[in-house]
Amino acid sequence: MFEISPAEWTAILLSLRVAIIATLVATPFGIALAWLLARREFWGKSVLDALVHLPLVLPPVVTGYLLLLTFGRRGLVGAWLADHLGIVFAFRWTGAALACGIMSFPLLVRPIRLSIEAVDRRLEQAAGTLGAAPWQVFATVTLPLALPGVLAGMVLGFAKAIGEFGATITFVSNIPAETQTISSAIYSLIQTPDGDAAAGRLVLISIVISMGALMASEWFARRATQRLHGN
Amino acid sequence: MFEISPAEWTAILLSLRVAIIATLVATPFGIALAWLLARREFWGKSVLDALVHLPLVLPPVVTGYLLLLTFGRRGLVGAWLADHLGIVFAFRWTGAALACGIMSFPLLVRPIRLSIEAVDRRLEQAAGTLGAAPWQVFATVTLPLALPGVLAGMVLGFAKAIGEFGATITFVSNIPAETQTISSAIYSLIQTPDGDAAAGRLVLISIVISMGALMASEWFARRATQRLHGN
Amino acid sequence: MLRVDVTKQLGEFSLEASFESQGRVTGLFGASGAGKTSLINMIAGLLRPDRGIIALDDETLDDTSAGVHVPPHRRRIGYVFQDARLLPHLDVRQNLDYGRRMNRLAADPAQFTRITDLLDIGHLLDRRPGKLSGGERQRVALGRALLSKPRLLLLDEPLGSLDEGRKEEILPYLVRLRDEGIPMVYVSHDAAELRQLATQIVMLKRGRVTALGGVKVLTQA
Amino acid sequence: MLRVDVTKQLGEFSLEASFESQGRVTGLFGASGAGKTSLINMIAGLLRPDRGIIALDDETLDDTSAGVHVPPHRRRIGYVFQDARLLPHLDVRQNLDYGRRMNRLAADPAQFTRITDLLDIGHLLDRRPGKLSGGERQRVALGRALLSKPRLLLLDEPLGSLDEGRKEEILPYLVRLRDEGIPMVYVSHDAAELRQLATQIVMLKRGRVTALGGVKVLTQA
Amino acid sequence: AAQDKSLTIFAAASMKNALDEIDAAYAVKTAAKITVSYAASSALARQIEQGAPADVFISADTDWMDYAIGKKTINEPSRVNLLGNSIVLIAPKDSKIDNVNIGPGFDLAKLASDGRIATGDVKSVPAGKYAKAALEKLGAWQAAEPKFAMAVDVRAALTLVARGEAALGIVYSTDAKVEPGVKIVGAFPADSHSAIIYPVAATTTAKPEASNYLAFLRSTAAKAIFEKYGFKFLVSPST
Ligand SMILES: Nc1ncnc2c1ncn2[C@@H]1O[C@H](COP(=O)(O)OP(=O)(O)OP(=O)(O)O)[C@@H](O)[C@H]1O
Ligand SMILES: Nc1ncnc2c1ncn2[C@@H]1O[C@H](COP(=O)(O)OP(=O)(O)OP(=O)(O)O)[C@@H](O)[C@H]1O
Ligand SMILES: [Mg+2]
Ligand SMILES: [Mg+2]
Repeated sequence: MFEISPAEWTAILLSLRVAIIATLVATPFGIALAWLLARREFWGKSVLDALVHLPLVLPPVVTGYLLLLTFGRRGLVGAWLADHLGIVFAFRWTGAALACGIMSFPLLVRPIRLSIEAVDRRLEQAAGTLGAAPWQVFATVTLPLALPGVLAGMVLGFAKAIGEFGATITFVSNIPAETQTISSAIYSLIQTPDGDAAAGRLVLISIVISMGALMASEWFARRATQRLHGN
Repeated sequence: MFEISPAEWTAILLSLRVAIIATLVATPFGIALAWLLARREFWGKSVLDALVHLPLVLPPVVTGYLLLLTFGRRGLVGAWLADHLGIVFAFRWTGAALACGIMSFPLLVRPIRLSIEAVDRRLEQAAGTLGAAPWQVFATVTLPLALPGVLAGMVLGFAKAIGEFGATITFVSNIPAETQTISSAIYSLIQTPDGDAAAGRLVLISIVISMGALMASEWFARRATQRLHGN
Repeated sequence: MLRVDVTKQLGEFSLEASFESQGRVTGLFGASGAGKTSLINMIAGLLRPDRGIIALDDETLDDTSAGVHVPPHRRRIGYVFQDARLLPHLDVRQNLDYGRRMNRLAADPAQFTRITDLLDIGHLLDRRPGKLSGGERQRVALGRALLSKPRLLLLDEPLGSLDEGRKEEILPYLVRLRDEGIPMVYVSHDAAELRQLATQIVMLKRGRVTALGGVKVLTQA
Repeated sequence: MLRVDVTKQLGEFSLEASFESQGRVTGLFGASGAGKTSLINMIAGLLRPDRGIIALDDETLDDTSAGVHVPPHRRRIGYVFQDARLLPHLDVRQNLDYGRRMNRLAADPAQFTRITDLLDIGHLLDRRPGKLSGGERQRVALGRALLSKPRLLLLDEPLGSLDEGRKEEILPYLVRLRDEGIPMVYVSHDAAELRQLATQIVMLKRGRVTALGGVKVLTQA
Repeated sequence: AAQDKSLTIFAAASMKNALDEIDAAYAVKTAAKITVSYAASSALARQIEQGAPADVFISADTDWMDYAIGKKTINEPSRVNLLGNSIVLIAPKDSKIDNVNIGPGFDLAKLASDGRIATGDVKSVPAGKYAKAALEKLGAWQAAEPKFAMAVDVRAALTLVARGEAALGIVYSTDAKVEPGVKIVGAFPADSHSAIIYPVAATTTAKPEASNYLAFLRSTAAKAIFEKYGFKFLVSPST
């Protein structure tokens, strides 16, 4: 039961790489966007907000299809990126990371936004009177105090990235060693009559991975709140 | 382009019903669980936490399959519920609501938990000295102060419930007027070579629905924060 | 009668206080950091002593050796916090009514008006705490505790942020309350205030009771 | 020189204050709710006047008719808030150092030690604000403002929660600061404190300046 | 040219077990490195349209192959209608239903009584499309339509029947044979629906090696494997 084939190992490592990169790359954008949504009023804000939630609302295959049309080799953005910057998403693991990043983006942004909204502005004011420019206030007060939200967003995003396959398989297909993540491997196995045992094994593995991520984040969060509320 | 067929109307209304019921029924459980996770230490807490996140981590078809095993007509819980309480999920819209509720549960719980964790305990203590029992403190202080998180969780959950289809279709399949939501309709259309136009129309509709939900929640949240920080 | 005999370790700070007060108003006097707030937090039930006993009249509120700890909401002890702690989502009126509602007491409009008039907060009733000045907040907190009809009042520098004029209005009222029989523990570092109000003084210094007695012990300070 | 001539509406409360102070310490005196905090919030740049001018020395900080509003972090005005507002995620040392770091000033260990000694907070440096007593918090806030080397200090009842002993230690230091040339605006309702420290008094009553002049105006109050 | 013997195959997910075995045999024979991406035919056809690095496309139905040919991404002469399949009526292993004669007058609705009939989505999943066509031809569709539970793919339909959730199911015989939880209770006459065909073809960007692979798919060795999994081999095998 617990022998993991080399192909499965490849899928596991790929999933980890995809989910980690997706989460790490998406986090700064998520923080910036969360801050915009929490603290600024601007024209088109609710459209932007809706756009962020879109990957949640649409069936994943639709998001995957839209990604294929946009970032595919012949897609508008995809072609431009490939020609001018040499960045290729199509049918590469980078594309899987892009799909996972976009699918988990709403889950990343919301908790961060929530935490930023909860930061006491009087503390930010106090920092201002001590000479901190707005970006310094953000870096030294707002962001540290919103840390629990950032962690929560990252955990949700990571878990989603591990579980995502609808958009990924539609965008970059299911190519072993390049775009086949654990989730798409599970999908393939479920499609085969005798694949249930192997699928079950991979399901267990993805549970273990996410348990690990979860516990790591709880540990960080605990440390962060201890720093805040205790010594 | 914008003529909506009667069948599509049915799917739209069903989606709304499923998403609304799923969100409303899941919210009290989500609040209870969020409170447990935020405020109590108990044995098996991290297992419970992991369990909540599970639907996010697993490919939706796997969750759907597990639901089938558990809540199906011959499933452990399903059989018991059908025999003793007359509650049937299999092939019913209630099953779609169950699937959507479970799939969106992690998205519901996290923001609520985050907000509860952020509530200033000194205020809860003050309420206690005024004679409020713990459940009264929860109802009159903790919950109102965590309202932004409850709203955020409900929005994420609702959006997810509108977009969910993998677990739903696996669990209750796709029966027009009973379990066929917008998302499963979109999925079917995408699988047909000439279905893109019709799929696009339904995609627009689900975007509009979620935009509506989003804007309603923003409006509520704004009122709530005004009540908190302004007059 | 209030009996306190507790020890509590907070980081490096150790509190060991033992006193018994028959006085209707026990004045708790001591420098910043002496342990005054920690001590009344224990009386309120918000902080559990490491070891010891707290008893009010014939009721044991805390007894670590017997495992007794009455939770705060059952103590009927009103508390005016050093940092007001008004509920930000409720307006002033709701804050003032909160204790009454939680204890399911009948409304007492006469008492409500008397207290809001005394504290001069009648014009603030529809406002939320976020829009009050520091002193206004403190007055509402005082009113809130008074209106919850406690059997013991803990006051942690309740007049600290009030001007002389206002202090001189409120102090006599507190004296009257005392004379009507509501016992208080009153924290202050204003000896003059304590002289007017307290019937017994507990002097704290670095977590230890250094003097105990009538208001005359204040002159030794 | 500080010149203030502003109007501001806050709900039903209207503030209309106009004064010019050459004094090195301007004492702001007034009852609770008179508008003292609102006024110094405007001087700090945290509240924008509806109309008017605020100028410090030759620099215009606010001029609504010209659309001038210098943001708080460019004013170099230190502020000791009525409610300390220490940064909860930083320990006491980091709180004290915060202003220096944000302004990219060199460390000045001698000054640091002088101020922590004076305020008797040297033993708290590694603690977080959540574990301080009320008075300790206030002292750290005072130290933090002093260490940010401001060109004007706003103090909103900085000694309110301190005991007499401590007050009597700190006041002379503030007098010395004043004499070294750091101008201050000092909010207090303790006339005695203001008599020791202030060189000019602005008396506020319901949002209006009712008296202006030397400390002798305090006796008219 | 010996250096590039690697091929990428885009194949319908339902072919995984048969094709994995064939690829293993091909790899042994030619030392080629075969990578297969299994997904829904629709996704694969669209990916090829968007320039996916596929050499060979194996579709579960003719529609998506035709779609790909229409987009000029398939080397049309290389197309072969390689495999066939049949659809069967299944019931849970312990069902009382057995030996159903599916022909004119066949009343599926009555047979299901108050149970559900699981199949692939009749609009988008090939097996479902064939099932609907066959039932229409037999005049049983109208009555049975309300009882259908349309699954996301054949495997999901099969699971519904195996779990006893649905009383009956219509799936490919290939899938029905390997699922121990179900039994085949009837076969649809081949003339009740258009032929069930799995076409294969090389893409326009295929490497030369692809033609060797396509040839191998037509070999007797491949035939044996495909037939082992229940597919009908529709071409005369080369050696
Ligand atoms: N959680 C804690 N951890 C460590 N030390 C603490 C903690 N809470 C309080 N202290 C310390 O205990 C001492 C007593 O604190 P307490 O708040 O009781 O003082 P206080 O007499 O009320 O002072 P003040 O007049 O300044 O409010 C202080 O020195 C404080 O720093
Ligand atoms: N945002 C607001 N909306 C409405 N009224 C406000 C608002 N902020 C302050 N006020 C009112 O303005 C008045 C002046 O407030 P301010 O905080 O300046 O008083 P203060 O002189 O500092 O009093 P204290 O000594 O009690 O701190 C008060 O009556 C207060 O209720
Ligand atoms: Mg204290
Ligand atoms: Mg004030």
